[in-house]
Amino acid sequence: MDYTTLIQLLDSTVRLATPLLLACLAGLFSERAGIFDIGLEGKMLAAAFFSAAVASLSGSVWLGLLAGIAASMTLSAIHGVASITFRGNQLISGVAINFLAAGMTVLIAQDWFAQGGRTPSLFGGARFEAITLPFAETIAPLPVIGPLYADLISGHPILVYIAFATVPLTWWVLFRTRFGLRLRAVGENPAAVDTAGVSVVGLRYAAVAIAGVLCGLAGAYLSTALQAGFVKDMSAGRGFIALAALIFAKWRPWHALWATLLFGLFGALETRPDVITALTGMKVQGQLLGALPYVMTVIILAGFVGKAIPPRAGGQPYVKER
Amino acid sequence: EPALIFDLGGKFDKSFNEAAFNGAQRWSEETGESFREIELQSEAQREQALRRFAESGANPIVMTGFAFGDALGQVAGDYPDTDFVIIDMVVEEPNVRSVVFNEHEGSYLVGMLAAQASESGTVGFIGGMDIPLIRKFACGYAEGVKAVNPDAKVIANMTGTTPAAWNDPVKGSELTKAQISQGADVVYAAAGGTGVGVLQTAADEGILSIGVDSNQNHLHPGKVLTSMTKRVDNAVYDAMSEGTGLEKGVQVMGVANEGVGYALDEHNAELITEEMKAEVDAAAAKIADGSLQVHDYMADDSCPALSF
Amino acid sequence: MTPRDDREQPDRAAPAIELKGISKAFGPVQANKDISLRVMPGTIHGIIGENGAGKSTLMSILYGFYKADRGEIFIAGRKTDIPDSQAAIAAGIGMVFQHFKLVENFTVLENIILGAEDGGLLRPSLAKARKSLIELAKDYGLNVEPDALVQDIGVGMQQRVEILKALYRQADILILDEPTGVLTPAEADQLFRILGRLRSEGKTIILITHKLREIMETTDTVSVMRRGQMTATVRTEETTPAELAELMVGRKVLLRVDKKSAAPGKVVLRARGLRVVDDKKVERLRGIDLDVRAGEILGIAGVAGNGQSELLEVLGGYRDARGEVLLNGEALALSGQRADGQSRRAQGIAHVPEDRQREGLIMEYAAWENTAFGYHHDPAYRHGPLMDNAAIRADTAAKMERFDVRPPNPKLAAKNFSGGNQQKIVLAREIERNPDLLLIGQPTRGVDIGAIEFIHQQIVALRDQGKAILLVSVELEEILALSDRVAVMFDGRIMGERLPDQTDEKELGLLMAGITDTDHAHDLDEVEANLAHVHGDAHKEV
Amino acid sequence: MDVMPKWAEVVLVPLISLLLAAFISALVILGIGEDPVAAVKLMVQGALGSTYGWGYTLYYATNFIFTGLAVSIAFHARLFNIGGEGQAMLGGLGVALACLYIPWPHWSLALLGATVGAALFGAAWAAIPAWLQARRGSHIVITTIMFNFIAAALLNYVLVNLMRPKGSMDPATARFPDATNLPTLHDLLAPIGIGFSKAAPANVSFLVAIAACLLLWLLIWRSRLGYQIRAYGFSDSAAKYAGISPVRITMIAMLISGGLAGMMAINNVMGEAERLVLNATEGAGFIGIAVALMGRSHPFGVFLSAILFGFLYQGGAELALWTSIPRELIVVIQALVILFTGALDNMVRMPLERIFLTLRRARDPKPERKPVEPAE
Ligand SMILES: Nc1ncnc2c1ncn2[C@@H]1O[C@H](COP(=O)(O)OP(=O)(O)OP(=O)(O)O)[C@@H](O)[C@H]1O
Ligand SMILES: Nc1ncnc2c1ncn2[C@@H]1O[C@H](COP(=O)(O)OP(=O)(O)OP(=O)(O)O)[C@@H](O)[C@H]1O
Ligand SMILES: [Mg+2]
Ligand SMILES: [Mg+2]
Repeated sequence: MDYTTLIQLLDSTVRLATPLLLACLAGLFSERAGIFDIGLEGKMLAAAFFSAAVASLSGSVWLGLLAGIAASMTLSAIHGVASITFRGNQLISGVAINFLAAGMTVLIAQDWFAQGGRTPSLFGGARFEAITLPFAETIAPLPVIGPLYADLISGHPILVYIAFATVPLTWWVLFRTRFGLRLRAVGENPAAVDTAGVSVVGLRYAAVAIAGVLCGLAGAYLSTALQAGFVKDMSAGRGFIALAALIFAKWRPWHALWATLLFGLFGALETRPDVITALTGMKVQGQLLGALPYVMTVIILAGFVGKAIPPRAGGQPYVKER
Repeated sequence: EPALIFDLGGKFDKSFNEAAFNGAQRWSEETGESFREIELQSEAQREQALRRFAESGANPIVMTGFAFGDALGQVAGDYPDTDFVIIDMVVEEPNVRSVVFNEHEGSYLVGMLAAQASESGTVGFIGGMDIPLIRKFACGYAEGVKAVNPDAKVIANMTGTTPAAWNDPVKGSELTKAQISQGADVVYAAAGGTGVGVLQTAADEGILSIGVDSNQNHLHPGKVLTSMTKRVDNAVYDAMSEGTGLEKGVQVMGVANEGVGYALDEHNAELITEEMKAEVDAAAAKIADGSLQVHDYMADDSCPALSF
Repeated sequence: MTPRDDREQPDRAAPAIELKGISKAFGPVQANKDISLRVMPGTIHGIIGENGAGKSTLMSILYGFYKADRGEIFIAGRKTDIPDSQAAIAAGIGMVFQHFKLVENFTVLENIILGAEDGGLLRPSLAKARKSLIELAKDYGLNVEPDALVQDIGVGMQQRVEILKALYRQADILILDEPTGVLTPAEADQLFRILGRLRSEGKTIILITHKLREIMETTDTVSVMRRGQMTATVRTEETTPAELAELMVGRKVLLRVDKKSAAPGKVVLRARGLRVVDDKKVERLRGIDLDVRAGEILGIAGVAGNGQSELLEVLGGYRDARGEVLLNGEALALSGQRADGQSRRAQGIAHVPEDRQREGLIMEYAAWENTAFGYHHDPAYRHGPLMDNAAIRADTAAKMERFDVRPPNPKLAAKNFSGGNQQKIVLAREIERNPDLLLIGQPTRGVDIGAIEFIHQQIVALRDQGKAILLVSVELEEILALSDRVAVMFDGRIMGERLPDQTDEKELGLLMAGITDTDHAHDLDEVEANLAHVHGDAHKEV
Repeated sequence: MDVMPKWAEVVLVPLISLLLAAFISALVILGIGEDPVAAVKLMVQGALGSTYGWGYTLYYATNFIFTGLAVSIAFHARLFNIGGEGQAMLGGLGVALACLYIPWPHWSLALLGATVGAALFGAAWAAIPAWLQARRGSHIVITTIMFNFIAAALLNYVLVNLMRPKGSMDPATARFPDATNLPTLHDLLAPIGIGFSKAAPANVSFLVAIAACLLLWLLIWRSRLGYQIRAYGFSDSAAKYAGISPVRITMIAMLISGGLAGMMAINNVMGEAERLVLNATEGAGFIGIAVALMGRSHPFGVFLSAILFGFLYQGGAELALWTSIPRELIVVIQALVILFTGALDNMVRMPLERIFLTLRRARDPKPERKPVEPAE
């Protein structure tokens, strides 16, 4: 494998990892606050549709982005009402949200555009364009560093940079701010937060809302940056891979980055059977590569490679009065 | 009242199913009559849709896609008075017309154009689901490429192995980028909805693409080299026009009877030079009169021009 | 104990706390009924009452944890709305809950600032808290280790963290809910010294406890609660323990068990070198040797959490151990397939577990289903491949009759029986099995006086039939009243054995703190050092 | 003390939740510019108005009974088996192997063999997540989700590379031999003089599903194993005390669950398609969750709610056929049913409890010691 191929592969990795990363960080906020979220997939899908739909109708990708975030946050709100206010089963709520998004997106798409669950193709200002970073062209001819900067680091839509910037931001918020301290506490022992005079409900809603925003970004990225429009079920299980990455990352922001990059790399390798053949010396089944993130998650979960301990109060509604 | 059943890709896949829809639409506009239609959502619905239409008196019933073969084989016998038309598959029942296309011939022609337009000597092919039919496309294409430039490299990828592979533009887009990085400057997408992502990315990245089934040149004017047209629309139009009592048996649509070909219109006029056109048309003529045999992958499950 | 003569009675001042007509229901359970209470500033006010009387509920309402259905709260004479703990903290109230409210994997410092941070960033808050922590520690002798994780420190220190949390928030009113339940007598003494110190600074303290002695020695006034109501409030000086006990249960109390002296026979249970290591790799039992003979009750005393539960679990068959245990001379499996409750029952061991709601019963199961619990493979309960539900119901009815379970309805779910009756269901199930060895943990926890008498009689009767009984209880009184021999456990070891009539609570108390040498009885440092050990923490106190 | 009488908990709460879901669904139909009343009429007519409709309704219901029972038995052990989909896929593989590679003399024997194959494969697919949960404490929800994806990839590989007949374009197995074709309800009812649509796919596996309901009822409420499973589900600490092995119960409950999910394949693979295609399960494993929630994990409840969902599916297919309402409407309705009966049930329960409490207070002033009938 030559250097150009490597850069291309990594470039593809970055593109494919971005939605995973955003969704993974969304899950991180939610689950750190004690709310399990298997509805990442659904939120991402809803955001993908609404951002493409509104971008297509308005011609502005930014309006689309807002709409996507709003859609994702609406589902977050449903999840919050079910699992925080009414103390329902968070897993079941997540399942319902995934179905709701899968159905509603197609239903609305059909109603608005009558194109079999698609939005029209986006162009011009209705899409996120790649950004060329400063000096990319000047540096490009340099060996090694040139392609690295000009091809790999430069030339992504803004959402990619936002996603990567969210990692240190998440770390800082969680571990360096009051809000983060309280958020982590509420996922470990909500009663401690409650008796310390802080609202458990408020914190959990805040966490779920942040998850909504991040899933919104992830969805918008899929349909308005990575693609030029929405097609049904376009999240294609990425929400579940993000969930797997979250466990893989043991609920830590920097680990989440590495985990999603790894899963992104698997995706990138799937498009390069020639590279895999060159590397391994044999033909690797596409299905195996596709299933690899899931298999690895199971292995991690089995505790053979370091144990993943979820936040202690995760998944349980905070019930004071029986 | 005739009926049309679309396959899982959906009516508006900008490709195969959409071509069928256009044919029906044309018939409807010309005759002022209406037709029934349904987009399948699930496997179990195939037989159900067939029976439902048959029982409600729809005739003829046209269906798009080889996946109906099994269901139609089951159903056709139960409704001897209903005529069925299946596209892309041969079902040997007395009340069935099977329309099959020589996609390898059309693909051969666009393969020639690809090789002529390519500056790098490397061209790409992106298939949808990895099935013999799509390999047939790929194989004809590769043969066409090699006919023009024997040293040309053809990179062929399949999107996946599930029906989802027909509808995964994200992956189509990544595959395109991967092929571009390997030097491809023309890519041919035979991948249903996935092709939308391929054409989009090719346009974004400034290389040429080749559409499939319908004429997709208009999607990105000046960026789509041509489209391998598979006149599903004609097949549907013909079937509906003939109406009840249409002619049964196997109908082969090839270059000879303009069932397949390549698209030339105002959107790609500047991309196809006179010489290119002349050379391709000459080949087409030879295919039509039988003096040029394009290899059909499905005849023996092998491809001399390309290995999968 | 705290000096009492130097205290000031601020008679004229407004009460620090005044509750008027507080009521609270949890679904169908009326936990507090129209409760009124006044506590004067600068005093320690005790609250006593049986389990479930509603003490914790009342205090949680004052602290804003629960919202009262009705009633008013006045703080320092001013009507104050306390919809949540934030309001309570603002009103100068701090509370140390019966079950601590700490974030286990946070440091002590992080727990202290949680909810009381200064500004949005953590660093300044932590620095400030560290400084004031040092001062508070100096002023009150509340030593803690700021950077230790809470999960790594002992309960004693955890409690200090809780008190510091309240003081850090500048509480004037401090509520302590059963603070001594997890402490040794020496640790409790230290706590009361701190409370005395706080009172002398004018702080108001409410102390919930079950121990009449603590009330008599520490408080200025005391309230008694029963069945959700406040039955009396009296000045401590003007009352007696007997009177309080009577107010508590509503009738004269006579805590004595009539029993003949034991006639021990052959050794039924012999344990040698029992060791248990838990999931966190902490050694819970560190080589236990004990014998229980037929026809005797061996009582195991000790502060909760010193390995008694683990001992019962090992013998009951649901915790793996190393070492050797013989029952009637035959070895019991201590790990693997045969180490389970089913095998133990087959071998003649019955077990009344410490926690009837978590272990002894399935709360959602009807009484009859619970009667079969653990004995569901009994051929008498079998009907072909299925269970013979009719037979089980009939058996249950008979057992309920004999043990006077009320209401005697086998179809009622366990959760709908009161605590005492739930305990009787478990006892009936286990005792009627006529075991060779009965393991029994906390037999009367949360059970009213009347039922206690009955239960004690049943245990003694079983002993008199020549059965071996291993009794674990944290109530020293109960141990002394029932046992023929007493063994004291501390830190996973047996510290010594005594005969009940040749020892007293004081000596046992020292053994419970791990002190075998009575000369060092007052050396608190040793007690502390020992206690740090109890909870298996690696960190030493500052 | 239970706040509400049992009938309210078992009937009233799900019913009100269902009505809420129906109400929102009606709003959705209005929202896309269609007439909800007409839609419902069409659905009822299409799903229940003919033996043909019934045939499809019962066919779908059969799938859902199996997956619903699968989710239910796991629920009783307080395990959330979200992997019914993958287990049913593997069950299909079991059926395909049994039907294709063993020469059965008669359909009844083939059904027996295929049932065993389906149950074995489904159970095997549940076994690993179960073992990981029991032994290593890995959250079964996550592992079963992962196993759904792995199942899809595995099946894909098997169908595309191993079991696809040569030259076939479809990633599907060959058609099963005629001897393995199951009689449809038409075939079964004709001898007793009942005319049932020949076209509908409902077949003898519907009867197997009913038998499974009965057996599961016996298992859960009459057998020692069921007693232990429920006990473990209510309280794992108590179960340990009683000598009920958590590992054993987790394994057994999940194996039964996986087996039941796998058995769905005798209906859709053997009874309907008569060959194994990719994605034969079409989400029935997930619908099992909704069915179990609606049916309160009781086999009879599961039966009823499976019929309801069968109705929704067939009715929805009819809608798609005769109107321009996309079939996704059914996915939305399904989502709403799961949401309201599963996740938002407290929204209904809390006010109801308050009403019953006030009613009871008004009726008798000393409510504490009033006995209620036991939970069954
Ligand atoms: N959160 C709750 N939800 C429902 N019922 C509760 C709750 N907390 C307490 N109860 C019930 O309220 C009653 C009073 O409980 P409370 O905890 O106040 O008693 P207590 O006097 O503190 O008892 P103990 O001495 O055991 O601590 C009991 O019947 C109990 O079951
Ligand atoms: N969590 C609960 N849920 C439902 N009912 C409860 C709950 N806790 C207590 N009860 C009901 O409240 C009543 C009082 O229970 P509690 O345990 O406080 O009894 P008690 O008065 O202390 O009697 P005993 O002395 O026998 O323990 C019981 O009849 C019981 O039915
Ligand atoms: Mg209490
Ligand atoms: Mg009680």
